[in-house]
Amino acid sequence: MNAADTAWVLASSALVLLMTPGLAMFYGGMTRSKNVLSTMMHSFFLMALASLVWLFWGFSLSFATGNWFIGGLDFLGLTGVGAEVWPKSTIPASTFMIFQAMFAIITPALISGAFAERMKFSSFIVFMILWLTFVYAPVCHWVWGGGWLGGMGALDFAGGTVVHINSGVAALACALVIGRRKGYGVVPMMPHNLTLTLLGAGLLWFGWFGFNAGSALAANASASMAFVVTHMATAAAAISWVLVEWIIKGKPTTLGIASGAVAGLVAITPAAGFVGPISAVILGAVAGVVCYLAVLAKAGLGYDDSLDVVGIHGVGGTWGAIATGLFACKAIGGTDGLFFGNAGQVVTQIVAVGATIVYSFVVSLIILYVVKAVMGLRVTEEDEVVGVDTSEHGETAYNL
Amino acid sequence: MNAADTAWVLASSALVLLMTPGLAMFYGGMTRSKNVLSTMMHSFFLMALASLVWLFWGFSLSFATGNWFIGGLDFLGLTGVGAEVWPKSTIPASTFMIFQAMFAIITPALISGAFAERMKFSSFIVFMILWLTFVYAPVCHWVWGGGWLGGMGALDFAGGTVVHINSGVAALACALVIGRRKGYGVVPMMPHNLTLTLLGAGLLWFGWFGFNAGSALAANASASMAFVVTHMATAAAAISWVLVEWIIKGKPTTLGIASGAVAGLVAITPAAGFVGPISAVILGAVAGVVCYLAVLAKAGLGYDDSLDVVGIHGVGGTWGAIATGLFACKAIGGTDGLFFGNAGQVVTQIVAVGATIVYSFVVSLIILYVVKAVMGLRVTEEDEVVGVDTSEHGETAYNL
Amino acid sequence: MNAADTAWVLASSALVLLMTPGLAMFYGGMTRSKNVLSTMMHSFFLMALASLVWLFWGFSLSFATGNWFIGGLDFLGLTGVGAEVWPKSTIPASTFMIFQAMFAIITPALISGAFAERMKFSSFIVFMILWLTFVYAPVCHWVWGGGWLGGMGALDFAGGTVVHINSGVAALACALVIGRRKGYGVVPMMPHNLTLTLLGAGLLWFGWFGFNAGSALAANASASMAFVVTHMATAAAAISWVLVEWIIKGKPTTLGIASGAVAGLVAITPAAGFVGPISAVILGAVAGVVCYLAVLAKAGLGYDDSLDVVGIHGVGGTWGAIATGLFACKAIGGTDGLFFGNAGQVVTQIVAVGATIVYSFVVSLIILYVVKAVMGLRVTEEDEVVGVDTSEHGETAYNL
Amino acid sequence: MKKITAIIKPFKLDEVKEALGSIGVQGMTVTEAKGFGRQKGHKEIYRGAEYLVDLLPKTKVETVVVSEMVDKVIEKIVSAARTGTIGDGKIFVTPIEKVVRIRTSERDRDAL
Amino acid sequence: MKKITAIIKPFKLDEVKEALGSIGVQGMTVTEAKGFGRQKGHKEIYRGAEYLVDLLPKTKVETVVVSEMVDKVIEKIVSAARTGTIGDGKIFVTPIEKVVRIRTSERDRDAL
Amino acid sequence: MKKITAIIKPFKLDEVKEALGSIGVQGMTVTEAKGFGRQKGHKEIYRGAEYLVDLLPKTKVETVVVSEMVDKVIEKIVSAARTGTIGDGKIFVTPIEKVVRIRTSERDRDAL
Ligand SMILES: Nc1ncnc2c1ncn2[C@@H]1O[C@H](COP(=O)(O)OP(=O)(O)O)[C@@H](O)[C@H]1O
Ligand SMILES: Nc1ncnc2c1ncn2[C@@H]1O[C@H](COP(=O)(O)OP(=O)(O)O)[C@@H](O)[C@H]1O
Ligand SMILES: Nc1ncnc2c1ncn2[C@@H]1O[C@H](COP(=O)(O)OP(=O)(O)O)[C@@H](O)[C@H]1O
Repeated sequence: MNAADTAWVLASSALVLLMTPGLAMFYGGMTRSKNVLSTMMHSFFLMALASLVWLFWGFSLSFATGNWFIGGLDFLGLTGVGAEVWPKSTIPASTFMIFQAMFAIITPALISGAFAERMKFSSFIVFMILWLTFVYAPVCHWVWGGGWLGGMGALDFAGGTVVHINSGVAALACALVIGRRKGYGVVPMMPHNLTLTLLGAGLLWFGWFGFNAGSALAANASASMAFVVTHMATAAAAISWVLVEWIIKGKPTTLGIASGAVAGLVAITPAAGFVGPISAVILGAVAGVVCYLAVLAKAGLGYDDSLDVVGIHGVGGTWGAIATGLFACKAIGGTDGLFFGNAGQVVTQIVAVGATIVYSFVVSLIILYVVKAVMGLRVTEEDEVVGVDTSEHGETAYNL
Repeated sequence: MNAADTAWVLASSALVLLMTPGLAMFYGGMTRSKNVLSTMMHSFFLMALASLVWLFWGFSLSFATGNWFIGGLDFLGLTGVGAEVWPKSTIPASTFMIFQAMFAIITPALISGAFAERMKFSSFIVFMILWLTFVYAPVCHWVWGGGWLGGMGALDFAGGTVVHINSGVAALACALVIGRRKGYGVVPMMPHNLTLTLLGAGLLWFGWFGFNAGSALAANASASMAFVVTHMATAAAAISWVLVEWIIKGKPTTLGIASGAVAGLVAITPAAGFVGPISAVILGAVAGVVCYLAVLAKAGLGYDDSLDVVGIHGVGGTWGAIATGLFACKAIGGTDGLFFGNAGQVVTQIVAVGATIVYSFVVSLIILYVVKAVMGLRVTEEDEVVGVDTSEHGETAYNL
Repeated sequence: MNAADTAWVLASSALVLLMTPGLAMFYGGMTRSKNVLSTMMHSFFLMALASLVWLFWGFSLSFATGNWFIGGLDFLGLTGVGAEVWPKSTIPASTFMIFQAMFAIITPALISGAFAERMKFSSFIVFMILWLTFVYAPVCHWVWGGGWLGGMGALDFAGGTVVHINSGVAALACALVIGRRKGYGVVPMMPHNLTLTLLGAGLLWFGWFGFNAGSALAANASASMAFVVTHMATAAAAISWVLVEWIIKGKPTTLGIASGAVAGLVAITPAAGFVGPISAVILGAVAGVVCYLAVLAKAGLGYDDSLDVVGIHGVGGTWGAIATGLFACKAIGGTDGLFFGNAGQVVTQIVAVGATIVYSFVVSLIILYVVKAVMGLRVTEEDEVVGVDTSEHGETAYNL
Repeated sequence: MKKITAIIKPFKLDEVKEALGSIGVQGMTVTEAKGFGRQKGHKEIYRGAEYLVDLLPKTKVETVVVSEMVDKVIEKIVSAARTGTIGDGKIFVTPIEKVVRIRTSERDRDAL
Repeated sequence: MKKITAIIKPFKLDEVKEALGSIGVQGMTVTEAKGFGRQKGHKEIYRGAEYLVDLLPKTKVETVVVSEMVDKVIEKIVSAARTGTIGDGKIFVTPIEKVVRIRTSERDRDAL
Repeated sequence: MKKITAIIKPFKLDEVKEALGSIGVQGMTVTEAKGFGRQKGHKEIYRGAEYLVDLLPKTKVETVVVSEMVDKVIEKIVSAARTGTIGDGKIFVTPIEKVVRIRTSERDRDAL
């Protein structure tokens, strides 16, 4: 066991945990004030719920030795996940497990932006337990736990497929099945508190250093470069988003810089340990533009993905995963990508992206239809008008 | 000196420092908007005041060699607390001292929830200087500084007795002596900004990893397991609080999840390095229910502990300290508890709890009566109606 | 390469990054609500902009081998800044670079407080690119990159001259050239959200441990002592500011404690690795009083430095740099100062302070006049009345 | 001239604004309010303490019009703001004796 | 019908609401306001800059009632809202010409 | 007695307050409002979705005065609140039938 690596991964675990309250602020600020608590509740409840799912069966299904599709049952209830060193690392198994737990929290929390302002809380809970079990655990196993995607050489440093494509695609399924918010496109639905959203973006940027540089599982040069490219891609995406909206809509906005930064963070995630700083800037700059356009396109496509999970995590994650196949550079880590002479890596990346999209979308849909049939997904129209904070949680956010 | 351990304890110190602003948000959001600044001021002022008390005499009285009751004077003004390694650790004395300083900040800050919305600021300062000297320093010495409780084998990994029982009991004394807020039970006293409270809860959860896992004083498997059980107990308590209020009151609330999480963090604190994950889940789940019921009971008992310090820190800390005697497992750290065949440990824990309760309550009462006699504790009724932000601090929180 | 030191400096880099969102909150809360987003945008945009400037040429101009005045071009685009160990340290060059990048972000962000509520956003961008290139990079090179001030023995542990004097003096130039806000001194300009400011102060305090203790570039006793004195000076300054305003104005305020804490953090920055705890308390206590008086004096001097960058960073940084020459103690680090028998160090410090003030002021003025001539600095009067959030960014912070 | 004050459900504001615009009402002033009436409130729960919230969010729309318009305005507001459920709100009509446009000092009808 | 507008101290709202309920007043509309009057304000200090805050938080309660009720309503409000200290507020009575209930289009007395 | 209601631009509040004070108006009640009128609004953009914000921040100042004062009060408000640009706002005058001071139960003129 290496103490320095353990210190770094424990610190990173704390940083990744903080991303979920950060997300709660980021999302909460964008809703109308009558729904902010409900939106924040989604994230906070998952901090608790996903952790217990992880402890009891999620970690085992993801990381215990199993087959190409799913992990085994050896780690149920965290049996045997203690002080011994985790294979191919220098940190205790318990450290690896808790670092990974934080990813299992934030991934479903990301999805919740899609159905903000109208989801029934009880159905939310049931959906999330099923989704963690039947979507998150398998996909995580495929990529990191010994499953087929990792085996085939797909590169995903910190979760482009597992976290972002996965959540973005599930978000699309949610938006389609739950339907649009009452009044969508007619009554104005402006963010109620952008200072909250900016705070959230700041916490996400901060915490993401743990997410990406922590994924090196060691305090080494790989972690350091992952940290650097995470920062630089984010910077580039934040600026490119703001510039493109400045050109198209005439104003550079703070919601734009917050959104662009998150788009950059998403896109660099799979590439973090594999690309250099200049590549990261290009990757990030493209992410800012592409995600902005994806968000703009939503209006035309007709579904109501309340807080743009599809446009940012789905599209940004997909771009990032493919770009990893373009910009990866063996000198930095992993294998070479297309621009360094290995065209095959792009194909591998595309297969990984495609498989994740199809699997996540189909299984998310099935879960949604089951939950809808059994208990319904939406609050009543009257409750939606009053606001879900009051109707589902019996609270009001502000009494200023 | 071990650099990795030093890195980890320094990072943990920063995390624990952040808990106090986190507490300021957590508490501030629950007050009425006319008193939010005053409540936040309590926490922020203690970040400064308790640090200086610690530097000049607090650390010495807690940790210099002394007798069974109180430490010596060798470290007054931090003389000799520098680069040399702290006994039985691998970190510089200065690192140990500053890590402990953060505990001396948050403990009195916790108390301030009891007298929120009505305490005179000058009396607050005097009370806190006396309390840190005559209550915190001795109790800290008893448990961690070579005093009688540590000597007798009481287990307190990160401060269940020193921090939580101690502050919870002092809070009860404060609530009793200062009396109820004007209008308590008659006019509605709703939280004015739950997004602030949720933010605070998020920062507390994040910072608490430093509090508990940092208490290992090393980046080792013990720190890692402390981190894991801290997280899992918190998850369990957050859920159990929400479920029990859902059953009893009909709605799952965001204030509930924030409160439940804090209850879990409190309860696991003494047990962090000594119990395994499943025990932590049970310990946390019970904490969520017990603290919820304690908070409910307040209405019947008649005192006005504004922000439920007694119900959460007093009761949660007591449960945690006793549960440490039940669930402790030598294979993980410390000694075995009742469920692992060592019934005596529960007795030791109960003695430690009882001694802390009695000492803290009696001495806090004495200090309160002295301050009350000399300078009064409460603002005038008129100032209370206007709000203490304006009357004590000449400020208004919001001009939106 | 030392993994523990790398872990510590990476964690510190994340902490310093968080200071800029913290600053955004700290500043944003003090503006009127119609300008909060614009103020926060300044900080967030610099997180992106300064990073790219740093990547492409800023780091090279600051740290590549050059002459007494400016660095060379070897590191343009971060060429060759990778896994190899950075000279005279034990961490990868990429880690050193990214740690320093965070300083290049926060320094210009600090300036933005001077022209809050009236600066044209496009001019802001151009000014900042020029300022980072022609002011920040040279001064950084002088002190830390092999330039003349470092060579001459000026002590600046973590950026008293490079960051605080530099930004404070540039802020004065900005306030003078851009002119007062419409209605300054006539209509009330109260902070619109002090809870935001307090949150920001909390995040700054937290992040500053990375700033100062991270500047040791290792997880050693020097880092530990830098951490300790940072905390203690801040505590002392927070209290001294509050006490002096209590005496002069009759009330202890929360904006006062936040401001005092920042003043203490600023003043201890150059001294952090060189002084002991008692010296730190004196240094901090003086900083709180001096900065408070500097802020009071502003009213008499007539310029409108909206958020008191001059009074806090300029004056606090100057005091800190000189005090380093007084209190420095070789036993702790660096060389001895006046009070330890080496009067010459004060002279060196004064030369460093003077040079930075003159250079930064003159070059900032030149840049401002150029930008003003080419594109103007201020929004129109009408836009200022409506608020720059709406006029420059097309957004409203709150729809509560 | 008359002032027509309508207390409506907040989410109906846009429809009311549009309806008034369609008959040429050129100005109005809108205030956030809380209403108490037949519509029952909801329970809020904070750590077990229950509060009955019976002051519900309403929007107050005030528009001053010439007397001839009053009935048409009322009709338009009613049809735009009605949902048919309790709490739809009320319309009050009060006399206005003078109107002045600050910018021009125009008076009464000219000032509307 | 008359509209009774009471400007009161905010913390008296619940008592006023109860007092009105006790005499059968079935509806009211409440707005946050700031009041300026004889009651002196307080000083606020932000980094040494002092501001005199003389606009103090008040609550405006408006209730439209049949003319016969006016005196009883006034009396009830006065006794519920009085603290005896400066700043207790004022009550104003204005004529109301028409009332319409949006939900049902009922008019005047029926609409109250 | 009359109630004078002025809808003004928010940043003019201090000047209006001062102007009224200068002619001895001893009380007023101020409310935040949003105004819709000739003044054009602005566009807001959130992730590409554009909203026309045509309800603009206004401040409503209400003061009840004896009838003789009405013209002087109007004149003072107009000169203090005017900027000459669209959106300066309006003044409305309504009759007041009764005034009561809650603290003392004084009535009408005595209550002002
Ligand atoms: N007598 C009244 N005076 C002033 N406002 C009233 C009065 N009655 C009702 N209101 C306002 O109208 C709103 C709707 O009234 P309510 O009785 O709930 O429903 P409805 O108008 O459908 O009968 C109330 O919330 C209140 O704001
Ligand atoms: N002439 C007036 N017109 C409108 N509102 C008034 C007037 N005079 C007083 N008010 C309102 O009544 C409140 C209380 O008035 P004040 O003079 O402070 O105390 P009191 O009513 O006890 O004499 C003021 O804050 C203001 O809101
Ligand atoms: N008929 C009206 N009834 C009520 N308020 C009005 C009316 N017309 C205008 N207002 C108020 O006056 C404000 C200014 O009106 P506007 O037409 O924009 O400019 P101006 O008064 O300069 O012509 C509006 O924002 C609105 O609050």
